[in-house]
Amino acid sequence: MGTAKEYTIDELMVCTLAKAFTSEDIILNGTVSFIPVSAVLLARATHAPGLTWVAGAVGVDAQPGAVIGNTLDPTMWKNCVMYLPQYEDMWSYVHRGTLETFCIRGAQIDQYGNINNSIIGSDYHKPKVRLPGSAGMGDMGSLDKRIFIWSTTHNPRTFVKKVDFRACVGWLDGGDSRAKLGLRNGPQLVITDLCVMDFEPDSKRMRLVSVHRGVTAKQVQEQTAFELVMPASVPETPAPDREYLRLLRDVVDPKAMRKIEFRGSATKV
Amino acid sequence: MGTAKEYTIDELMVCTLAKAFTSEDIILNGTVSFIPVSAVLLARATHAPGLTWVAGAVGVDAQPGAVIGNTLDPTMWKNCVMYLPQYEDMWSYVHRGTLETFCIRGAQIDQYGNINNSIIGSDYHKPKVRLPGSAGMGDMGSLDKRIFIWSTTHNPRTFVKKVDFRACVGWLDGGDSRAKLGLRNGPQLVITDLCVMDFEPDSKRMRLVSVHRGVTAKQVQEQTAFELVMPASVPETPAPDREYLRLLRDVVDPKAMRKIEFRGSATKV
Amino acid sequence: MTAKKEDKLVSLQQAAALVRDGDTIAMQGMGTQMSPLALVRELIRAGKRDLQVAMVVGGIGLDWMIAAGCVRKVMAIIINLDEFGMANNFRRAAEAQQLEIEEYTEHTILTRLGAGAMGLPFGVTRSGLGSDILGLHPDTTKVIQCPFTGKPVVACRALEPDVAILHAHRADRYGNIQFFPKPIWTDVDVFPRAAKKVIVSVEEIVENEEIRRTPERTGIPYFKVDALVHLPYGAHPCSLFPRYNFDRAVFQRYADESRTPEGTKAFLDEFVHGLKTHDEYLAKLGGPAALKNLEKWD
Amino acid sequence: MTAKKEDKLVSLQQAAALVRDGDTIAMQGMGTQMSPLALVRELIRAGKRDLQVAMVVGGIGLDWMIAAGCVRKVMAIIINLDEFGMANNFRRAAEAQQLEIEEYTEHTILTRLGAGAMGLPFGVTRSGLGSDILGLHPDTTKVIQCPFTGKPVVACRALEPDVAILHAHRADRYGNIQFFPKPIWTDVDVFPRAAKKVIVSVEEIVENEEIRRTPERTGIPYFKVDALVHLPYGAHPCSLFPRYNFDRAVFQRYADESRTPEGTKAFLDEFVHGLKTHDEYLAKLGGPAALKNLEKWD
Repeated sequence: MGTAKEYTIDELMVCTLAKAFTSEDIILNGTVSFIPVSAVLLARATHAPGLTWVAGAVGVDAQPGAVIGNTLDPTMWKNCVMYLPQYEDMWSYVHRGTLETFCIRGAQIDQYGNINNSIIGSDYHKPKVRLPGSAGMGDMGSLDKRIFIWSTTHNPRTFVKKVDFRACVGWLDGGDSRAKLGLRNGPQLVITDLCVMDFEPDSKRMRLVSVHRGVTAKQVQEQTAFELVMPASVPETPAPDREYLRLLRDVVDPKAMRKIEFRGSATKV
Repeated sequence: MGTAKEYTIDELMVCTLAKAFTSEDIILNGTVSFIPVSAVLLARATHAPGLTWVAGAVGVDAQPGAVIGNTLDPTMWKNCVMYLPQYEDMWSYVHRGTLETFCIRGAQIDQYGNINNSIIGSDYHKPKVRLPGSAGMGDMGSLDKRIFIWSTTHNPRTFVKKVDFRACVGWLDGGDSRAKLGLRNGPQLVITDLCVMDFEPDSKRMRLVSVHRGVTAKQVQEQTAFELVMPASVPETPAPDREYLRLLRDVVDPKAMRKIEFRGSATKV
Repeated sequence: MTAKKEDKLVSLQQAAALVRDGDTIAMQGMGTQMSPLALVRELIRAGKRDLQVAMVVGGIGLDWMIAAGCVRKVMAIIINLDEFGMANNFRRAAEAQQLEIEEYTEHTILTRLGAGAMGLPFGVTRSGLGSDILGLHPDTTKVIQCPFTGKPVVACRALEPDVAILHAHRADRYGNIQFFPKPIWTDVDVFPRAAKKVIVSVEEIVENEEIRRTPERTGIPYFKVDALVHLPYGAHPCSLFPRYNFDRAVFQRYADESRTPEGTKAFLDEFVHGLKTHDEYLAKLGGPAALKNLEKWD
Repeated sequence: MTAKKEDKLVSLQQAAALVRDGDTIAMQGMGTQMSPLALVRELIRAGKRDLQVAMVVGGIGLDWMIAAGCVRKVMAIIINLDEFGMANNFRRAAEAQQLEIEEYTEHTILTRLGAGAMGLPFGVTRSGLGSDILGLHPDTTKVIQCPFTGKPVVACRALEPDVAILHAHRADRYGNIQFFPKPIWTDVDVFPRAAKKVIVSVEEIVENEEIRRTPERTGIPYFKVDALVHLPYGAHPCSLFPRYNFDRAVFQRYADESRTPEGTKAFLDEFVHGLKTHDEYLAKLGGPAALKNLEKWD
């Protein structure tokens, strides 16, 4: 195929996340999740045709063709094989672990992948900033999900040492603290507008994997309020395959709905 | 209307039970319940047009016309306004108390209206007789139902001092023992092939209300293994109204499915 | 209210009168979808106060109610305008500490309502274990141990709202409520079963015979419905799948104007207080042709 | 087994091979309705042993399996032949103490399965409070107190059967299982969600495109189905509403003949062991015309 020379950060983020998905995955998406939904559609159109996607947690194996509405919208359920009833069916498949993969963003993300989208401030009831709320992340963090984190605001306000409010349980306080609580799986990968990170297997501290073109490891560390686990050498994030990029631009998200995610981002797309 | 001169015990039982129902009742029926279902259809066709019946616990406000199948059968859901999903909807309306009236029969019924249809014998695991099992009675007894009991075998083996196994919670050990457990409502009326009984308000002991034509209070006591609360005078059970009888015979249960209930009864119908 | 088989069809004003100041109301809504917004506009016009609103996803209707001073407390998992961004009046009220907020995970608030629906004092989930969310409301969520295995679970105290308000596809006059497709979202499923009173607005009133021809479509039986209102496009500007889509223009306009209290007031004056009836509201949107235009899904 | 989007269609023998001796199987059935009886006949022919069968209402299929020596334990609320009377082989085996019986109230066994479906260690109900039923199985039901109100409830330990077996209306080859109307009975609803493996027989196999045209009819998604068998009239002699009624003649004959062990053996020899395939079974019933006759509902 060959890799692309010209691409934007939103495109790189979608293609990188898509590559992380496989045909074995069963993925449901939440609200305002244009990057994950684009990545799901792209993965399914390329290397992961068997991937199961539950559109907006409702439309099982939906085939909307493209990102044509917001990510919970019924437009995205098109050509599905089932409308999954939420109260019993969806929650039992989520609780039981059948639906195992979920993608989350948040206003604060800490070094162990705990996430906060509820409040900024030291007192929950007297917030400096009131955010929309935890939504599905409060569930998914405790329900054994393989969590993929994305962020379009890689800066020290988002990547904090300790979240002001732990809405989504990541690796908790690191080490075996998550497992001790009886929770399986946990955060896997973090894809931002600057880089890709994962978690060091033992300490569960966030670790730099690759930096996007034109970004240095030092810059990433400067934009991160905690100390990243830093490998000896940090490669550049592989550029998207040309075919992936074509599909993303022309087929999966021709209206570039994914750019909505960059509201408030320093990265212009 | 006037009352009928010629009627059989099955007809009398159905008409008497029908009279106990009102337009305020929301009634669901269980398995092999031909007498209650006939009574429901008869009440709805006469004095209680507003009565809500959930046929076989599924068919809301069904209008099968007549008793045309067994009492859980889909034939009986005909012309219903909703197929009530059992797992969540039906059980929530039952648990919450919206569906408040239920009719029960059993192999043993004791003086406080506790019922057993599981085993006969002193050891559950070494039964003298293994019966089909408790079915819905184990639920309804504990879930605040107004319980109407019917029996076509009024004899000392059925009407026992203490059930061998308390599957359906009636008035427990009498007095306020049921209320102390936090359970509302309880057994209301007992209609047998010999008589009608209710429960003395304070002691909750079974009390004779009326005897069917040709039966004496003494005979009822002889066929009952515990001492009945016996009023000073015991009237005859009112004969069915002629119109009720006509509707039962010609419209509600023309195939006389209700007579299936008399298998094993000493009363021939 | 009774659960009788009788005519439940009332006016919008009569329905709103069933909601009393201080009530806990369970309100349908999922981002840009299925919310009883014509009912909400009437609750605002009627000047309801001190409402405690339980939702899964709070959206545009809740933000209006907060702006209009109807709400004392919200119980929800998220409150925003979906792709249109923040719910600014919620945000301002919260930051000014003028609003009580009980934030839940989705499955803890659902377990609270599910226990209410089942007449149980509590239910259990594993959702939220280890999070700070549980610590927000020790009176309603508490970690306990499984009596068989010792494993930790979250006990969620039953919630029985005073009223549930919903918008659906159609019903007969007795209040047999039908959906196409049948209930998908949690609120349509558990809210009416959990609530003491149920108010539903519908797109269409049909004959009882039509309901009996299609019983597989009925989601709420008449005996659980207290009042029914006929309000075509009653979810507008939200969508009612598959009948009509959400109104992108109105959402965007509210997202823009609600950035200030003044902009919010102007919006509410124009779209809520300035229109006394639902017919006036529909006329304002441009009449049948404009509404027809909302039926596009691509 | 995997949950993949692949062809799940197998032969009756292959499906039965997924059930292992000693398995706990959750088996659909409601009196004279909806039971996977062609699958049951194959389990008997395959000589399965030591099965632990969880049902809500046990009926004719369970009585066959008990008579054939397949069953070590039953978990159910009632076992009979509905209007046709006692399940005689169940009765004889119980009275001879050859069968382990875990009797539940309906809502306690459902709460056990519901907890299994939700991946929770237990669930709660009020059903059975004060009854002797709870005392039968202190390892799986236990009265505990609400941590908020102190009120007693019954904790029910999660049950995750090894296999669920069901019969449904139609499916595509991937195992998207459709019902008309959608799941009504509890077993169709919770059994497949609670079980580790799911085997479904269906009346009809349709194209994937037909499923996508009617997603509102799908009750079990392909990712929860392990094996699919095409067995028209696969519930016979039970009914599959609204497609065909139950077979009164076969029910009555079994009720009569099962009064003795010898009569039972003769029945099973004729209807189960003597017919090696489902096609032979259908031929024995008299072919298409006779089967068509079952489609009457009055």
